[in-house]
Amino acid sequence: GSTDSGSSGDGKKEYTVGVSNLGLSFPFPAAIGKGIKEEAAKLGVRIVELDAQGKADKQSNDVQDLIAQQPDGVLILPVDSGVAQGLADRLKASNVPTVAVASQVGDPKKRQLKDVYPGLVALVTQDEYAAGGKAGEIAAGVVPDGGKLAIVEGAAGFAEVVNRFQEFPKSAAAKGATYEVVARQPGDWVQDKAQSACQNMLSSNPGTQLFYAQSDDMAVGCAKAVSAAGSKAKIVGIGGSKLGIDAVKSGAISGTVCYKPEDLGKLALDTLYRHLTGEKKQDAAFVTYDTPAITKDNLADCTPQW
Amino acid sequence: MHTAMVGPPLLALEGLGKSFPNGTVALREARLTVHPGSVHGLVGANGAGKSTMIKVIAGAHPPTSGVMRWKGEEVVWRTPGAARKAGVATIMQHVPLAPTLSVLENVFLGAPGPWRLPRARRTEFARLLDRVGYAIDPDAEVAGLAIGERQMVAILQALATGAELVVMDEPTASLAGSERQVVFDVVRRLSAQGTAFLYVSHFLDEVLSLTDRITVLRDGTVVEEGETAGYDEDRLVQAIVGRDLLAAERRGPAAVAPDAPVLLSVRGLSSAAGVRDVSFEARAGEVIGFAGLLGSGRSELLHAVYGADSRARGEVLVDGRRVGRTPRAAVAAGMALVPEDRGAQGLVGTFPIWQNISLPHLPALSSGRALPREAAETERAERAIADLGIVCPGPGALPGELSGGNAQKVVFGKWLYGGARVFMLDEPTAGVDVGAKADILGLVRAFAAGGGAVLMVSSEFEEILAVATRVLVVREGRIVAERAAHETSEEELLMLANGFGEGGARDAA
Amino acid sequence: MPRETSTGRSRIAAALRPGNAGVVYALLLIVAILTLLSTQLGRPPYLSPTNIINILDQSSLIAILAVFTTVVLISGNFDLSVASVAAFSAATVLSLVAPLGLPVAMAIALGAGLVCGAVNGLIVQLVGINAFIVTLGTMTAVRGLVLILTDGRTITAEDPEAQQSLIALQAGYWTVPHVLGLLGAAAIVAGAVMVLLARRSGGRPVAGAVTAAAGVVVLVLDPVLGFDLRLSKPTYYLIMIAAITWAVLRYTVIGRRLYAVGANAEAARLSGINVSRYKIGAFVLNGLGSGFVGVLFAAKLLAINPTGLQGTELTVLAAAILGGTSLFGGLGSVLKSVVGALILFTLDNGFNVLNLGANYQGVIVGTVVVVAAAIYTVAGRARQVRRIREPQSQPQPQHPQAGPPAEIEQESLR
Amino acid sequence: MPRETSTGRSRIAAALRPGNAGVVYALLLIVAILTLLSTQLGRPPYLSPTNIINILDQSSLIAILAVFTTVVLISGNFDLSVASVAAFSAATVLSLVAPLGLPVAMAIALGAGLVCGAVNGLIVQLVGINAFIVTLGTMTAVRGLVLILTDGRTITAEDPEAQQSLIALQAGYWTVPHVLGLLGAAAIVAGAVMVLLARRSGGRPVAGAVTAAAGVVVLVLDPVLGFDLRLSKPTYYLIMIAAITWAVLRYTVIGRRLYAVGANAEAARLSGINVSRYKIGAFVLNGLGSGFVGVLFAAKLLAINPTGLQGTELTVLAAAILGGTSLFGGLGSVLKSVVGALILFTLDNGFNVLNLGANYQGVIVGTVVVVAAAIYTVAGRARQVRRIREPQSQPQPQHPQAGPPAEIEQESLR
Ligand SMILES: Nc1ncnc2c1ncn2[C@@H]1O[C@H](COP(=O)(O)OP(=O)(O)OP(=O)(O)O)[C@@H](O)[C@H]1O
Ligand SMILES: Nc1ncnc2c1ncn2[C@@H]1O[C@H](COP(=O)(O)OP(=O)(O)OP(=O)(O)O)[C@@H](O)[C@H]1O
Ligand SMILES: [Mg+2]
Ligand SMILES: [Mg+2]
Repeated sequence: GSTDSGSSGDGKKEYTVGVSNLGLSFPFPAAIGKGIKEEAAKLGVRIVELDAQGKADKQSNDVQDLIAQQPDGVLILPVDSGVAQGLADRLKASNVPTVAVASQVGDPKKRQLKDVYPGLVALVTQDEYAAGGKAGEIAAGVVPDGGKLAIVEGAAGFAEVVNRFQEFPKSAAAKGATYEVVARQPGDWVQDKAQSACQNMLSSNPGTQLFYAQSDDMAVGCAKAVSAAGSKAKIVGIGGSKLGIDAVKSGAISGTVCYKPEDLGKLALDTLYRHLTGEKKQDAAFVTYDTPAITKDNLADCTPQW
Repeated sequence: MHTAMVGPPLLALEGLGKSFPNGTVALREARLTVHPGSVHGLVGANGAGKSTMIKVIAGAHPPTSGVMRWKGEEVVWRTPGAARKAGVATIMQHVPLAPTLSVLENVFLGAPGPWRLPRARRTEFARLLDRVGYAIDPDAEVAGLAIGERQMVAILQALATGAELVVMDEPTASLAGSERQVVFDVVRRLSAQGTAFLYVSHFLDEVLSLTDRITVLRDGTVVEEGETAGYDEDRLVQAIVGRDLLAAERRGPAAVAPDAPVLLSVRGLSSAAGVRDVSFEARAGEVIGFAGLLGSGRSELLHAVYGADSRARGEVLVDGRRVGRTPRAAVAAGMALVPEDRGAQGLVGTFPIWQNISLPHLPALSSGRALPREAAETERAERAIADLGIVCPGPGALPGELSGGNAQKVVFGKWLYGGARVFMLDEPTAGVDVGAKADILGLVRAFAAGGGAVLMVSSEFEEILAVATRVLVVREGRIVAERAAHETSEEELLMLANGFGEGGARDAA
Repeated sequence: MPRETSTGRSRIAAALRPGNAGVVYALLLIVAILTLLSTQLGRPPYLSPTNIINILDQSSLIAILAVFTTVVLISGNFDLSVASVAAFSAATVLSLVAPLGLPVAMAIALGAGLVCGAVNGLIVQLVGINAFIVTLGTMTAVRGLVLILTDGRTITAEDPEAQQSLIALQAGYWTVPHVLGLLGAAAIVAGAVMVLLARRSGGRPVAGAVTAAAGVVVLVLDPVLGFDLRLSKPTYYLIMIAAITWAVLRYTVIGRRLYAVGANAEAARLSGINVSRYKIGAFVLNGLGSGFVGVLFAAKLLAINPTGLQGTELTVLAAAILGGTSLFGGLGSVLKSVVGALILFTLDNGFNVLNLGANYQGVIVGTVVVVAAAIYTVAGRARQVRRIREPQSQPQPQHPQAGPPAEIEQESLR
Repeated sequence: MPRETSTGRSRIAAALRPGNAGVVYALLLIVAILTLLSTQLGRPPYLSPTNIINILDQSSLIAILAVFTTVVLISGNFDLSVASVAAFSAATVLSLVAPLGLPVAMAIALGAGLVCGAVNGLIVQLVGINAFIVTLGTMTAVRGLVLILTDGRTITAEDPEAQQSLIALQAGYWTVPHVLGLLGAAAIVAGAVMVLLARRSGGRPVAGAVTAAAGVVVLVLDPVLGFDLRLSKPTYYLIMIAAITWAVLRYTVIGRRLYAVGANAEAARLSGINVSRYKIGAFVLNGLGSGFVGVLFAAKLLAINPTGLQGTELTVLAAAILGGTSLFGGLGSVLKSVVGALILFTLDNGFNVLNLGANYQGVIVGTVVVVAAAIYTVAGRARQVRRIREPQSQPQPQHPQAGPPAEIEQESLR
């Protein structure tokens, strides 16, 4: 880290923290960025926030530009776990303390979520696997006898597509509901495509009882298709976005899992800040927060943050 | 130089047939024999099949039947490259050049070898220009050249390959006097050195003075073949079109009544393109010829008058009313422009003939000026086809399916029936056969006689003198002289156009 | 001569040739294959009314964009900014609908689209910059505006009343009862008009009489068959927009001139056509159309996020070009572009119905697109060689290597 | 006559005109503004060596793609598939490097790129389908292959040895010591060659002598200034590729023919050029180049996810078109395309250095792209006004009997 960033009046050092955000035009990371900035204002930390626009190669360039600016620490929201590994190495080589936010660094196939990539101060994230499990629990609650399940996946190629599904059937089964997956089709994370996909899956599998959409946006789109087709199928989403919570409230979808990106951002910056000030030095720590399952019954537990 | 050659022919075509996939039979049982070192003329009306025959020779079209012998051996050229390699260089009628490359690059487009060698090519180019007696900037981009200059570049390209047979399809159609002379000199000089030429032209005087033998095509078949010495212009015309025309073409222009109303007046017209302070008037019934050299600005002048050059300043009045500075206003005021480059400026390549012809006056052929009546359009096209003798499969043909001269007639046909009164014709007879040329000149006279005014640019001063009542000489964007047609001569116009005043002194421009 | 230009019969025959209607055949082929596969695999019938209604509904918005993009392509330009503009107007309408009410919000959103189109058109036409780079720039810039407007968040229409008004715009189905009856009546009227017109221009009123007779037959059949047409609202919008645009392009002076402007702007200009007006007009129309589609998207989703619709511009262009529209202007048909869009959505729908793995969809879509284009390029060649063009020495080659229809002298190449 | 056509001087002057070098001026302007702003705002110095090295490094891979895409555009075609192909070859090399070792894996990855390019070229040229739709199809299909290859997950090079070999390919900097010395020596050699050539062709050896003399001066200065050039490896790759491609296009017959094929395929064909060979060749080269860039990406990121590089094709095209390459073929310069890429990355880097809010970047990038294009379109236009021959251009009549032969006054044309 550098020491050339000025000191404020009371002698406290003013830290400069670089944030390499995976994409500020995507609501979830944008909300994390918002949380970071709010916390930074409170802590008196200067933020340099770069937008990778969802491109791994741009993130690599951004990190290079950040290193050139010699910040005291970096928060990185990886576009891609594999690529982020190289970036973390580079940051480490430049002696910049780094906290990974929202997704894992290092190949998820090889590395457990909680086995944080060495060299990072910490990984601060929600547990995608656990969230998938929570969704499974909701499902078991609304379609307890099991039955035909259709999955609306995110865009092919995203790690979440796998992660958010992995625990779903297990935790549903643990509650006594076993599902037969009749269809898995991509909704590309967007409402519109998910609506079409659900429409089409319904017309080919009219008996579908449950849709698991891997994001709230897609769940909402799916709900429209379901109601338009006059089907009785239930829908479970994941994410806890405003759209999703509203849909739970209105009964369009049965439940969702509450992610809190702003809190996540705050938590991430705090973690880094305390490491920098020496208040709590950490090494490869796994920091997470609770993502509760939300249904009509406990709506109050989730204030949507994105 | 009119010595007939003996020995085996350089190129011989026998029983040549070519039909296009749309059913048009362009050539049937055609034959041709070109001897080494001779200049062979190929003539025929528009659509007779001359260009088709040339494309077959050049390897650009496969023939449907017949044999081709090159130096006595039967050959089949599947690509233009094969013909080039064998020693045949062809100048196509439609001057295909690469517009984004320089003149130099175009001239040596097909040159072999691994390097561009700009320096060596430059000296070679200079030598070529020297040999030919023409000057052009080797670095000029071809897209910026006037059509005549492009024609010269194509000629240079063909000559640069050092071919044994040079095939020229209407090389002089868009050239003015001096360039035309350059072409003649080249043909004469090179044929004296042993290069053979196959020469296609609608200028029969050229054909008669340049060639040793002549082949006449009509409707895709050879109707006559013989020594040039055995022909005179009348006989040749007879052979080509089967009727006598010369009398009509040579007829002098009718005089204009002095009290005829002024139809068009142009005052102080200047443009960024180089037109400088041009003023003139045209009365009803007048045909004004614009004489000048290639690049003197005649086209720019017409464009400025027509409002096609938006940066032109000055006044244009039709019937005493000011005309707005757009082609749209000009068309509305009764002006018509037949531009010089029919492919780029005259015709919409994706439209059939009938849609091209109706384009300028479409509202008039439409119900409520909004819904085109296709029957009326087709009818108009059929009328144009009949009036102008356009050789084509029907009004549904695309411009690309027409021979060069017939395409030109379609451009002309666009303006015939729309009630235009001021006709501006930029090289209207370029590439048009003798018969049709007479028809077009007749039309020009008819326009005038019907109370219209005609401004006609032509590089053929003879043609100007044949129809114009008055001649304006253009040089460097100005009008430098005015003559009554019956008081001047081709020689005088040439002098004036070259910047020599009456006394032979150079005008101070 | 083999070509008959203006009789109705030969024109219908011409329209049905593979070279002309290739994209339709490609669609039919795809549908046939999917129907077969879904039967084979024991899935529910592919050609069920519900599924057809779904496909039409799903493709309608993109197809509307494709219609307007086709107009721009015909005019000889290019527009990459449609998706950004649609997202922008969606964001606009969603932010304004609660305070201002739908009509005003919608007017502003449409206005925003129109302004974007006008900016494109003015820069392209008056400054003379290549449309590709201009619209790439405005695509980025307008997307930036969306980001500013949304501040990185999803915008939703929260007010229930506003939501209801938006939903009314888009959701639900209209049923046209007794379609056959209506069609029959329309045919009778059209036939009568044709007979009248033919009389006036002195032609034979055969075609009109036939049309009217067919109308009577259909009308009589209606009570027997009683076929009702139930389609989603966006499908009706699409049908209306496509039909009107098609008719304008096909039957009016404006349409003819648009084609002329796109095929050879200089020749059009010298024929007295105001080229700038048509070229800019096409952009403005496209902007307006994108704005409308944006509003429909907003109404459909009731939410838009800053990346909404990103990448759609390529889908739209693909639809238009699959439909045979030339990238070099002067050639194209809006109806075929609609069919192009249908092909793309039929594939997506087919994957969903057959439950094909996501990983394999890309390869199949790509291959089908190329093969579909190949089929009718090759089928069309047989006819195109009849329309061989003489190589033209134009300073600005207008059709340097345009798609299927501008094949120059291919015959002699092979 | 004011115009000396063949001296180096006027050619350099011509190359420096805004109409010609506009994109370079646009870049300089952007850099100047960014430097000023970063000083004003008290940010780290913009023109620091590190930052310059970074910008070059960051743009190099896209710039390499832009070089090859320019070749395709010059040949009169269009390629949207580059990013997919690069991702495909990156995935290939990453999956194969551990079992097979870098050389073999890299060869296969390059081969994959080449095959993709060849498929594009063959379909476009031999089937005759529009390049836009073909490469849109292959873009989708190849992306699908990437998905299948990666099974929807990120691929990483795990084996440390394999990682090291990949890193060696890409990471790190090469320092060229005493650049001035090298440049000087090169200039002396070049000068000597030029003198020899000029002698042989009978010209004046002035240019050569001047070059050599300049070389001596620079060589002498070197020990005093001692300037070392330290650039990242990809930057050197870019410099090499761009220089070679430029030289081939500029100095060889292959280059001229490529331009001719793109400008007017028919004219090229009639001149005996094998048009298909050049058009397909350009695609193949582009495929190979994309493959190479894919390998470099793999080496840089050591991982590729299935959506990696998505959307890059538009950036690459934007770079080429910003550099003045025509979409209609026959026009373009690879060096200017590189500058176009530099503009785009300079902006990105500038935003990072200035810490400009993400919301405003899109609007600025879009505007800058359009304005940059506008500046030099308008500047280029200014030189195309006069068409008519001017008085001073009268040459000596060579054929008095025919009047003074024509010659065009070039100065007034531009
Ligand atoms: N590509 C083509 N497709 C169909 N028909 C064609 C094609 N090219 C030429 N034709 C037809 O072949 C006939 C001969 O045309 P050609 O170009 O050889 O005439 P030409 O003698 O050169 O005429 P001109 O003096 O006008 O140049 C014409 O009827 C023309 O319409
Ligand atoms: N688009 C253009 N860009 C640059 N220069 C041009 C362009 N078009 C023509 N020129 C140049 O302008 C000059 C004048 O051509 P113009 O067509 O005005 O001649 P003209 O007097 O009409 O003669 P002609 O009709 O016989 O060609 C030519 O020398 C040509 O080099
Ligand atoms: Mg001809
Ligand atoms: Mg002219």
